[in-house]
Amino acid sequence: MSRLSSTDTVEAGADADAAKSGAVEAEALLARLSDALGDGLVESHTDQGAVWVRVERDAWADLARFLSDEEGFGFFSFLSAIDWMPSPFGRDMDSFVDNALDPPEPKEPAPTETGVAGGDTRFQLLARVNDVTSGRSIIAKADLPADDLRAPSWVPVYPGADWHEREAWEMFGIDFDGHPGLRHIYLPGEFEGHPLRKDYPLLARRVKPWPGLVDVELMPETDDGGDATEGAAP
Amino acid sequence: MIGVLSELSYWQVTSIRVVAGLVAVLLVAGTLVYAHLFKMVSFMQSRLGPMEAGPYGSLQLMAEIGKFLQKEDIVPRRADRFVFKAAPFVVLTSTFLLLVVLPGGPDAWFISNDLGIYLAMAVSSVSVIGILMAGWGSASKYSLLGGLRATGQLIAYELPLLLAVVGVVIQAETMNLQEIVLAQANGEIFGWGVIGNPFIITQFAGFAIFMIAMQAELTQTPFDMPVAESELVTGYMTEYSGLRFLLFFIGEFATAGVFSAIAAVLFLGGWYVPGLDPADNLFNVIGPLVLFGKVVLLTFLVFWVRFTFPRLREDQLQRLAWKFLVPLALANIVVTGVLKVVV
Amino acid sequence: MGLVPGLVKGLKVTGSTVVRTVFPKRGVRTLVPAPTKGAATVQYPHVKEAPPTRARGVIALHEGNCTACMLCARECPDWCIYIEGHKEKAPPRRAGGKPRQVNILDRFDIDYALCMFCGICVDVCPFEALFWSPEYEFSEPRIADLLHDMSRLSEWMETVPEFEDYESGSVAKKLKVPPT
Amino acid sequence: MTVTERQQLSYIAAQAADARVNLEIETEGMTLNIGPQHPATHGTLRIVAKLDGEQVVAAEPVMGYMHRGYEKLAEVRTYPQVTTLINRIDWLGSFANEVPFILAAERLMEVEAPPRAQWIRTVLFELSRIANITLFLGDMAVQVGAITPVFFAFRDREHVLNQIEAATGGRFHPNFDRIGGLKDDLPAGWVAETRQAMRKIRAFCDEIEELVEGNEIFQARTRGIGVIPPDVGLSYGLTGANIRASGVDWDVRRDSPCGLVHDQVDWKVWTHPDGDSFARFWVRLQETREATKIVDQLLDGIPSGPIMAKVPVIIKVPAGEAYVETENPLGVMGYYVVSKGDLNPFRVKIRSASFSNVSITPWLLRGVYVPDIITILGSLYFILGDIDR
Repeated sequence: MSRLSSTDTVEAGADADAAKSGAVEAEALLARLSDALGDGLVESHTDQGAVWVRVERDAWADLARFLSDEEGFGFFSFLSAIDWMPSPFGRDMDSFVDNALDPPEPKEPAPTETGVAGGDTRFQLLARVNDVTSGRSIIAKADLPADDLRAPSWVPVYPGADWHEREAWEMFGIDFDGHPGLRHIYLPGEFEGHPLRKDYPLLARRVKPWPGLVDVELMPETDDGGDATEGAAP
Repeated sequence: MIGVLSELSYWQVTSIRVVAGLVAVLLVAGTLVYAHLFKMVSFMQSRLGPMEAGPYGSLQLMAEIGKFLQKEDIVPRRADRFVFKAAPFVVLTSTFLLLVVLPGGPDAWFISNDLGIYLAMAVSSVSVIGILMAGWGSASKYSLLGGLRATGQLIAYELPLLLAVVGVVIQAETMNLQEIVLAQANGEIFGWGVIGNPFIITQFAGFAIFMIAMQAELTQTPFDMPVAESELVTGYMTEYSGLRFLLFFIGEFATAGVFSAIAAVLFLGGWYVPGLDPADNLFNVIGPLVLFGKVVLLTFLVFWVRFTFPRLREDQLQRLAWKFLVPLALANIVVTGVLKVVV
Repeated sequence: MGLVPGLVKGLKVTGSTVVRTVFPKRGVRTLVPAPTKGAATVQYPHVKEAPPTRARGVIALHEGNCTACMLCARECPDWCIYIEGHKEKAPPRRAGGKPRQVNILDRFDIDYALCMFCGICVDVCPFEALFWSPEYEFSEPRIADLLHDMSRLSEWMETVPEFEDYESGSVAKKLKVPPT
Repeated sequence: MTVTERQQLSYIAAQAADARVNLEIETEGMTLNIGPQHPATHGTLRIVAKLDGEQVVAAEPVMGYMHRGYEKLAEVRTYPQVTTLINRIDWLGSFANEVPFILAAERLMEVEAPPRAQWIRTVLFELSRIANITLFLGDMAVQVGAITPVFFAFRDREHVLNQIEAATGGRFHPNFDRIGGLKDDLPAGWVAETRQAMRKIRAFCDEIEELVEGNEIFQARTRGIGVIPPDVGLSYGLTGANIRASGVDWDVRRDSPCGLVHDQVDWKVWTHPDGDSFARFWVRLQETREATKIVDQLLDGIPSGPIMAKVPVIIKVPAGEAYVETENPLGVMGYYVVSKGDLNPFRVKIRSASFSNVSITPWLLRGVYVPDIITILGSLYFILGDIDR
């Protein structure tokens, strides 16, 4: 039970207790996981009852099997991926010219930073499963080397992963070994590229210049707009 | 009517008959479309229906016809052109032929045939051929499924329809529809003859079976699998547009009208209203109107059911016909026959 | 299944709806049919339902308040607001003061073909220049005509309603009544 | 590469073998293409069904006709701009789409909406559930062939939509939720009108119960059709009423409440042991009733106070990751938000309910009849925007 905070002190105490027992439970789960996977478990993180684990790619399928068969995480929530490379295009709002006709030089990529539970590579698998009887959930991550984007499939364990893996294959270009048929799910069959990768340009933002560019004057101070905008009606 | 018409020449009689037939089918169909499809159903669904064309939308059907006539008559490329184009006319023909035996008054009829109801039942099956032609000729999977479903369904429900009529025929001792009306007008229920003997009372099981089978013959919900619009788009009509779709559309309501008229004749006393002498010449004038009133009443039931119930599945429909309606109709015949002999 | 089969209950529901639709009146005039009153629908071009005060129908522009600050154009998720302006010297407010520099709005177009009616522009406007109007009849036969300019946007100012009161228990500051 | 190619080929071969499954009479299969433009697929879902007579031997949904790429679009929009986008995911209950995203952003920013905002949020959340499911109750009847109930659904959903519009300004796309609270407070008289609307919705539920649920034909069409065992449903990621109809007593509103005040009112999670199409309809009908009760109780207790917490005008969400899910009308909807401390989210993974709910269809549709395809799809209840995103 993870509520953000509460003004009610009694409830806050109860919440803290619940959070503590949740944390103990999470530690126990992590211990069992590390027993089962050994070196496969790279890193873990708990925050407000939520549990993140990062495993080796080779332990990805074992993780699913362990969670499903041993721990009772029967509910498959989602599977996706994250491209941790900072977008070379930003929010596409800083160009002064028509991006489509005169594409700007990609900016120097900012250093890649990964989120909770760490990460070493650009692409990271992301999945979440639940145990609906006890209300536990776990978010799993696995690093994928950029030159060999493949991972064992979860379909034999969680059949619901089928479409999610097709989506990840289509959007990120990740191959899933053991998947019954990686075909396009959203995009037309002849589509080229992997749209959710950060270096895939969003055309809608590049075919016309940002209308917010035309500067008349500086943006007004938000707290007291009177100074910068003397011309405004009172 | 024949008595009056005998003084006229052949072509005059023919043209009067043609006009009367067209009026009887199209006007009735138009009224049913307006009263039931446009208005009654709208009220059932808390809305008003068409309101713009004519007062209270009464000319909406004219507007619809104008719209359909303007539309392109599309034939799918791989369709069997002749079969595809002929199908709606076959369906409509069966409707018109049904009308032939219907009496509208003591003298107002097209033909008075001693095999009247037999002819009607036989002719009503012709529409199956038209529907199968439409389903096959369209070269569309939806149409084919719809056509096949329709064939299976219509054939299955011919039987209870026919068997339900047998009870009436036994009781009236005739197959002539005119004489069935007279039998009801002059009959009496176990010696009580104030309202004659409308067979709905003594043949209620037959009436119920007839109405259910009629609902299926008309492919109205809950038996509308052939046109099941949430499964097969519109079944055998899927590929039709323009005039030919209009023919199917009119045909649907005209057939509803004519079948209800047959039901009215068989079970509700046709053109007769209790309290008057059935030989009264007045019935030649009000008879058709009385019949029409009964038709509206029966079609109201048909459309009330149509717009209230969900649709059965094909196998459930067949099960209902063969395992419930047919045995019930046979039992009804037996009971009627026994009572006829005993009483 | 109770005593009454579900089929009959279903017929009762639709049948009673017919009665309620055709005879909505109560009391002595129960039997006067009035389907136009009983139906849930209204005959749109003849009868118009009034949208609620807050309805986001169309965005109206109070031209005098706009300083061409570009905030709305920047915050618009669809990039559908186009603003152009220039600076001009205006006479000083007080006699003897320095001439002020003011922004003159040259162009304020909203492309309603792109607009998602999210209301972010109205929210971020710091000068009370943009308002929601419940007006909804501004469709055009051609999609290009949906680019409405300053004068059209200003016309809609007349349809902007007064702000309504809040529900009890609210401590939210009541927003200002729009000018005009 | 070769492995996947071979797998693809074997997959296709397996499907072809399935199509010839009826070896006894050696009939030739027929492929029926249902959709993408078909009266029964509300939206543009296409089902490629291989038929043997009227029996389905293999069915494969094909989607993407409405894919809008929200996960990509969200990466170039600021947090307030994203809410207007995600309104369009499940367009029938759109306020409910905003809530989990806003809650995820709030968790990252470590702010909490004031109580009044939370209560009003919950009221609107439940109202959008009612607006969504009332349409299902009518639509399900259309799927099995009854036309009238859907008009009742449209008629009575109108009362709820009017309330949503009166409060938020938008009938379908409220865009009312803000990080730290709500855009505006409720207008005067809204609470009383909403109570009235809830009464009408309860009357509507009674009507549907008599017109559809109690109808013998409807029961014959839906009972025993499309049975989902609970463990299969869970492993496919089914949520919401679909899984509760299989007897799984799991409701995020009750089991892991976060940011909404469902724990403050007295209500019940409905389940049904059968797991068939009828059970899914029944559970949703009960849920609509229950939602009206929740709304009524919440309206009684809306606390007084501000509706916005103190948040900066320019919202920059601190770096971090958060996953928040809520029990939306269609099932569990969650947002995995990755922030890097910018104006815009770095990555938003949208776990939409319908996508997972529909993913069971190839398993579920095998062996059913053509009319049952429609019944099952109708009872699973998806919104195309929620599948395609």
